Amino acid sequence: MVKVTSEVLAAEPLIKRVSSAASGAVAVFVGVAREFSEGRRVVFLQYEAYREMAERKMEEIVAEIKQKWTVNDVAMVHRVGVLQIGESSIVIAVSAAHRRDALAACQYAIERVKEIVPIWKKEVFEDGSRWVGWTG
Amino acid sequence: MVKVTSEVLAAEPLIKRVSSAASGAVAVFVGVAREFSEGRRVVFLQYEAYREMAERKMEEIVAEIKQKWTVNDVAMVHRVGVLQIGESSIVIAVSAAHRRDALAACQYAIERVKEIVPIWKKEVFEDGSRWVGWTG
Amino acid sequence: MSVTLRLFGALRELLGTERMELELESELTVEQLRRVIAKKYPKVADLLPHLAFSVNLEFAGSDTLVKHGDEVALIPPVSGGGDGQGNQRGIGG
Amino acid sequence: MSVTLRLFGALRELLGTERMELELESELTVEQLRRVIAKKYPKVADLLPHLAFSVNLEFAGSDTLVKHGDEVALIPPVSGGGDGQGNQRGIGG
Repeated sequence: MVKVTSEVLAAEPLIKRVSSAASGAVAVFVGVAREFSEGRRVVFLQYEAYREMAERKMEEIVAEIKQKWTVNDVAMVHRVGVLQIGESSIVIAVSAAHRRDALAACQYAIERVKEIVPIWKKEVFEDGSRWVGWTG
Repeated sequence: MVKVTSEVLAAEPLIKRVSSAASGAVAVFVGVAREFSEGRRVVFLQYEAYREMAERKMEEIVAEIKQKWTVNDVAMVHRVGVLQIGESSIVIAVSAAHRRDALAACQYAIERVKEIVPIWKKEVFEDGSRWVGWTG
Repeated sequence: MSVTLRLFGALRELLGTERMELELESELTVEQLRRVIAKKYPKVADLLPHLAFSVNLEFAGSDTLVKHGDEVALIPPVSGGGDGQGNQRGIGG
Repeated sequence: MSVTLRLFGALRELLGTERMELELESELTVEQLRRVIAKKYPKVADLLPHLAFSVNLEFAGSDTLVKHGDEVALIPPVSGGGDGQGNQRGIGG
């Protein structure tokens, strides 16, 4: 299950969703809106997605994971819109019979999200803002 | 925070507990009571701890993690007593500014728990039972 | 022919819209389209070299052909996932 | 002198108690204690070579000295953490 949503994220529902009697381990990654970015205080974050493509790319990542590891299920939800500090931007949950598959797949998932999923973050400071990721 | 408890475990309270404004990532591991063990159907599990020593060893693992990675906080709770299939045996949550610290530390934590924390699992089958871990 | 352009982040803000229809004389490659956009919208010209393109929801190479009715998106470096640490490999592989 | 023995898992079940006081003539090493226990409780003798020992909540080597009032635990291979996959390095490093 993958989704881009403007609703507040929680981990427990995703953990329950991916768990089954065949699961011995669930690995979870939660991305959280952090207060400081390179020393500047962030007031809030704004995430924007190319939703149709983002969900398609997230599905691709799930398919890649299922090829690479023996996992039972993967759930991945990314939030968009305004996030207050401490709120979650992404929750990824991977269940597997064995912990090493779950953990490796979860780590892979967040790395791949950052590579190929078209979602962008704007950091809003007290005295300005910037879209993150421009290297130019 | 480390604890050995006979109460049902949930991940969300631990995630909240380790999260702070300085946390950009929380990595979570959940161990789950699995239905099949080497092909045999498990009816329920029973965990037993040398509680005083287990909590001390869990504290040691937290200290090791704080030496090895830049993390904000670690929470680790292990359940004891009878667990039904699908219930969680352990929840570990690690918060950090950056995801790679959180993920690496979380993986390290569960590996170390399996090495040095005196907690034992009994698998109860329809026609017998066994304490897991005896190699002899 | 015409294509739909989708705009995000800084590009959306600079051009004041998240979607526009672009009239083109003929099919052209992504690289040619990049030049057309740079010429037509000089205020984003500096950003364009740092963008990837997608065509119909798939990342597209410079010589991918853009056809009538296609949806083309200008994809800035992505920064989803939280934790403030980008991925050095950048986007689209 | 006496020490407290703590028993877990299969050992606890075999000996029917989770804790016992053991009277000893003098201080002795963990390895000597292992032999004393094997002799006194033959039904767990086969298991003893696979056990680690702790003394006062710390893993103890074979030549660690056990003194009056110490709490000694017989530590079977641990299997906490769930997921059914043990750790090959075993216990206590």
